[in-house]
Amino acid sequence: MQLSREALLRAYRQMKVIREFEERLHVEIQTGEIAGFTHLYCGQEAVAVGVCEHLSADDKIVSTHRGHGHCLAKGCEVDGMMKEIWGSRDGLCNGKGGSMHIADIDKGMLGANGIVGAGAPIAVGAALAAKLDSKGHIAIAFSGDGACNQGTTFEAMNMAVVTKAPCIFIYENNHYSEHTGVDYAVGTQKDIASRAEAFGMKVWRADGTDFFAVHDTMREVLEYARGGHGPAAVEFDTERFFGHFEGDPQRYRGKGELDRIRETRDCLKNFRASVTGAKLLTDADLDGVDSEVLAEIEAAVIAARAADRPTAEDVLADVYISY
Amino acid sequence: MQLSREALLRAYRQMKVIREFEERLHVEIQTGEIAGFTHLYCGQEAVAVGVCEHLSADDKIVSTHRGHGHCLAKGCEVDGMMKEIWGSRDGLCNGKGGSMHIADIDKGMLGANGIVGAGAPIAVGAALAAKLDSKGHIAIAFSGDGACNQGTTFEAMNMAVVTKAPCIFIYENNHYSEHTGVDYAVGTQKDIASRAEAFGMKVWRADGTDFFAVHDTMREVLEYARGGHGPAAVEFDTERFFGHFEGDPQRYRGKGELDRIRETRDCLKNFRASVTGAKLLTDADLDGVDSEVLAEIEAAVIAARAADRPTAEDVLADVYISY
Amino acid sequence: MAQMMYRDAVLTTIAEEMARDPNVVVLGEDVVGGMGTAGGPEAIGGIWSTSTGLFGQFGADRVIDTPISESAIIGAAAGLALSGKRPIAELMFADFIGVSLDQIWNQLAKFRYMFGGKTKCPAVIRMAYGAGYNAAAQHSQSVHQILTGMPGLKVIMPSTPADVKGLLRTAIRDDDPVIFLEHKALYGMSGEVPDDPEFTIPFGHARLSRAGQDVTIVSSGLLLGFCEAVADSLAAEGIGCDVIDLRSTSPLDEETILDSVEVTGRLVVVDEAPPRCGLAADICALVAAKAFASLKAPPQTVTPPHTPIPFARELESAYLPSVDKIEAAVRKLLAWR
Amino acid sequence: MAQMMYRDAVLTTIAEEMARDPNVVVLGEDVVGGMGTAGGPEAIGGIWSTSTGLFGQFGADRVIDTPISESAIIGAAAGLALSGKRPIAELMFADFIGVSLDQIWNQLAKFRYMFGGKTKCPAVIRMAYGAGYNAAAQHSQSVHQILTGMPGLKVIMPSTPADVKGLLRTAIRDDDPVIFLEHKALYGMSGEVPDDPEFTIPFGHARLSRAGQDVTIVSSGLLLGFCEAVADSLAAEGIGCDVIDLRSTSPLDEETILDSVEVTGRLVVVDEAPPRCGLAADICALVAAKAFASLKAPPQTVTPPHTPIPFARELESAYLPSVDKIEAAVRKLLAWR
Ligand SMILES: Cc1ncc(C[n+]2csc(CCOP(=O)(O)OP(=O)(O)O)c2C)c(N)n1
Ligand SMILES: Cc1ncc(C[n+]2csc(CCOP(=O)(O)OP(=O)(O)O)c2C)c(N)n1
Ligand SMILES: [Mg+2]
Ligand SMILES: [Mg+2]
Repeated sequence: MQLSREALLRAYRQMKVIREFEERLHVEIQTGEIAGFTHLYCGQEAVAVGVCEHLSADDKIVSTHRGHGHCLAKGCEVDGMMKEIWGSRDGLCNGKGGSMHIADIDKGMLGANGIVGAGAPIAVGAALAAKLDSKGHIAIAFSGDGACNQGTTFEAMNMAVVTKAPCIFIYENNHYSEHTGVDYAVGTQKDIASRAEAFGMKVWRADGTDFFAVHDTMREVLEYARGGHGPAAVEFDTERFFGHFEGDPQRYRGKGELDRIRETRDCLKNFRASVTGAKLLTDADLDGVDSEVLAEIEAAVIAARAADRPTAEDVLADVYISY
Repeated sequence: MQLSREALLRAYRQMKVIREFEERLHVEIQTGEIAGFTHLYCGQEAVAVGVCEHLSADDKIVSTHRGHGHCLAKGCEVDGMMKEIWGSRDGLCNGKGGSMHIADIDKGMLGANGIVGAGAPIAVGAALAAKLDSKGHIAIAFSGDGACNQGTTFEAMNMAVVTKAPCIFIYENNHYSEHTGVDYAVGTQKDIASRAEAFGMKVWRADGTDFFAVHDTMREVLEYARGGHGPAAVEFDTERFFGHFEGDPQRYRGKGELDRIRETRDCLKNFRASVTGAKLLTDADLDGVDSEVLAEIEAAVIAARAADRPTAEDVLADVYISY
Repeated sequence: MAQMMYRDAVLTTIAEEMARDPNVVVLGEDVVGGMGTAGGPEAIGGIWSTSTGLFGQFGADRVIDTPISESAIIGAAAGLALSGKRPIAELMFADFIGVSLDQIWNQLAKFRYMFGGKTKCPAVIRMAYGAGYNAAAQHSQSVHQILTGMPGLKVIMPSTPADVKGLLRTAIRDDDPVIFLEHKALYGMSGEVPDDPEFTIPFGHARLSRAGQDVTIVSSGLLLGFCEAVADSLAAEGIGCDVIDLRSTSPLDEETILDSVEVTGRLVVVDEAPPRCGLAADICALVAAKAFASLKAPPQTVTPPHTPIPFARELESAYLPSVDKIEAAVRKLLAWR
Repeated sequence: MAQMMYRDAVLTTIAEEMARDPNVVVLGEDVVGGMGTAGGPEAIGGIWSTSTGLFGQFGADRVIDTPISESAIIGAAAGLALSGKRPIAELMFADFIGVSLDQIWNQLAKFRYMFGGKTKCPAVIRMAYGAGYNAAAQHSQSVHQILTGMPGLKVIMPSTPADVKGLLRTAIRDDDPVIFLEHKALYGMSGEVPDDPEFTIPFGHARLSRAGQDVTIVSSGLLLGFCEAVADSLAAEGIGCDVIDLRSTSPLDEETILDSVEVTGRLVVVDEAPPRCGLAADICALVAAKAFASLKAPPQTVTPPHTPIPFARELESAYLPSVDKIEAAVRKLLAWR
């Protein structure tokens, strides 16, 4: 199905926002200004955007420790996220959560999560809520190739099948869990999707660095899930452009691997090539988006630096609603 | 492969011991003399015996809440078990464990377990120990059709495949987890074995009420596992003759189901029919075993009733070796 | 007032709240029973009979029978709560927090705080706890001491059918995650229960079940009855005991405890959890810190020993606090010079 | 004596014990790193660099890199221990007991007791705990208070490189399950470490790191250094503090604590766990019960508040006990009338 010019520009913009958000963090983190653990989503943008472009705020997603891309794609404000990562009291979580715990419930973003594999059961719950409301809404659990080995993820898949929950399990296979290769950690002789299929789900596979592949696949998957057929799973083959965490020596990479994936597996480059090739958009269109986005990120960083800091009293707030 | 007369008599005796052990407990429990939760293995004897007849004390097994059959088949003494279930200080676990926690490490029986799904990871550890010793020993995790939905069981299967641990996952599908049917609780469209296969294991299936089917299957499975090919899984279709726990109303059963399975799916009846039919053993041979076994169980109950009771001081013993 | 069993107080309160609020959802293992069997649904209403009939009344979307997957059960409750529902999840045995703690401790309990106060998480996690059934080391444990130490959770421990009613209703209507601990040895306890469908008991308000001037005894659950028995027998000798039923351990009603100790100057905390880092120590430390001047004798604890829970009858009863041990602790306080 | 970092004390002790005893096995996530990658094995030696080089030295059967499956990791350690091996399992972060508690609490800790004392279970579970990294609510927690309450476990908390050496060696050679807690903010701490390959420190013996007559301060881990700083600055004013480094919370060295309080009559417990049912309350209750007569003032605790751990720098440092809060608690005790 052909996307409108607006849809294309919007998709590109979303991916570009994630890319520049992360590239900028990568730089800022070196200065030591940003505290805590930060995991960059750079390289996987086509997955988050190709999925979330189909969703409304009533559709829920649950994310991972590598959550910035999912948050931005689901509609979290760049400003509020940047302030949160800077630990400002004006951040999306008042500086309480930080990079690994960004959430925006009103947007249907039920949280990044520091516990690998914790998100899948939560997504099943959100899907059961959607089923109860029977308005065709769904819930999505983003998981990595490492998270798919956690018992909670397996339990969630079986529970979703048993309860016919409209839950979509999206496996972003970026080939590594921290420093370990997927070929080692996932024992199955086939792939992650096949293992999910054996749980009794319909499964799909696609190239996670190709926005159009992701977007077209998700159109089918969502039609299926919204149609009351129960859960589904999708495996996207994608790439992580940075280390697991900042400062990761990345000794697990093959020679020239990073250059190769930056060169041939960059979802933004590929998107540009195909839309300009097909004369749907011009380089000028896209360059325009690029400079807008860069300006937006720059502004967000400046705002985050200047934003209010939390105070000691804030520690005690928001543990309970009533106690 | 043809079993010797001695082997046949021994196998029958083992199954009969389990059967009469459980039938007698079923009676004794009514009197209220036995404390705690007791889950009877009656109906599944061919699995425990068909598996354990192949094992030495250096092969390890990890059992479940329904563990009496596995314990007896692996060589735990009738006497010590009966005393344990009666809570005597002379019991196999000094009255500390009871029905759900019977173990005999020297016999390679690493414990019944009250936590559904807890056994599989422990068996992987025992298998890794065997791998390290590389003497061709293996470890077996017995699990039910309900336990196979627990995250720990899934994690264990993947871990065993990844580490090439000589671990055999035996799924005793008796069609129920407490009051719930396997067709509901196990979401897979196929069967438990297929789901295990998707984890990257070789799998087998057999009729768990037919001793010979179990025994022949396990010969293959053990040859495979001892041969250093990594883990394997087997699904045995079997029957539970009693309720989940004593006093279970069993409303989940179909009309006449209990009579039917007692009639057509009784591993002892079937064993007798085939060995006498094939003229390998006579009814007289088997009747002889029956009366010996009944006498042994009777003696064990009398001994258990008369055995020493634990004292208050015993509570404090054996928490630590040194503290 | 109706006469009702503790277990029925659980069931009727859930049923009433489900009828009142369509967002209330029940999930757990065998809460329906018979799913996928020839016998059909409702083979059992939870192994404690605390959900009997709910499936028939409210249907499969609101009474969800689950596989044996406790992490997924609690996780699903968390997701339901974040999505505007009011899940009531059942763990058959409190011991099963072992296989589901992350979802309770790192997820449910922390969402509101981690998300900057921008969400609520109205989930009730019910679980049967406690010894007395000779169910041995993995099916008899108390867990309130573990969960009370986890900020973000509320921990409720009713000791009577009436308290089940009032506290469970409060729990279901509460917007924070609530751990609701039901003592398995009390399910069969019968008592008077108010009929008022709006009867609630606020959290953090202990109940004074016996009044006296000489000693303060703090307890809850099964052991509360032991404490009351001791208080009654000592009353005959003219020794007066305040017996405080905590009802909730988080929030804790510090005021009632401290007010009592300021009068009596003597404290015994009787608790079913193991002694180390337990609730008994928690309350003794509170009193030592905040009522130091009024203490006439060292605060005493009566708890099980630092051991797993043994199986045999003789062992389990020696393990549990007893009327004798409680009375001995009281007399030790009175004899203190 | 060699100068060594806390993290290297962990690594070298493991390496020495593996060389000494072929039954010692290491397992955990990324303890090798690079498995199944183009870069090949040993891409990293555990994210805390506490297993660097072990794979090369001892091979894949004794240094086992695992998938992200903490329950299976601890369960495998339990199975190895029951099969005559001496596993050392690593949980990257102590917070991950949430996804593996059953295997620690209901399995490892209880085997010996449930099986009537007929087995031993020599497993060491290492984990990095504590705040100070702005790692927020799910990667900064202390868990000793939870595990100390679980009978069957030993819980060790070294505060210096030398103690890591002596205590970890004892842990690896111990026949009971041992929880070995490494404070992540101390990994870079440097100190003198005895060279003797047989240097061990027995469990249950606290270390007196400062001596004084006026106040007893009990602590461990990162906060111990804060307490020492307070003691040193107060010493300049002529105020003497005993600073007791617990080293192990289970077993607990009651004697050293009680002896000190009998002299000082004043107690401050400084602990990183949340306040409710925590270690600070546990020790205050112990002292209130067993040293009541010698107490001159109410036992004080300095702990974080009853909240999850916040992310932002300002919030985390306000959350943690500080030198100022510790000093204030000491002065409050001295001022007590
Ligand atoms: C329960 C748990 N175990 C381990 C970790 C440490 N950890 C954080 S991210 C990660 C790797 C996750 O790999 P994957 O799921 O592939 O996601 P990716 O990092 O590739 O996005 C690990 C092991 C954790 N946060 N939680
Ligand atoms: C973690 C955990 N969850 C739930 C239970 C309660 N329980 C005990 S046995 C059982 C059913 C197990 O079914 P299955 O694995 O098929 O074994 P079977 O009883 O059929 O032998 C359940 C739910 C438990 N003991 N442990
Ligand atoms: Mg990955
Ligand atoms: Mg079954």
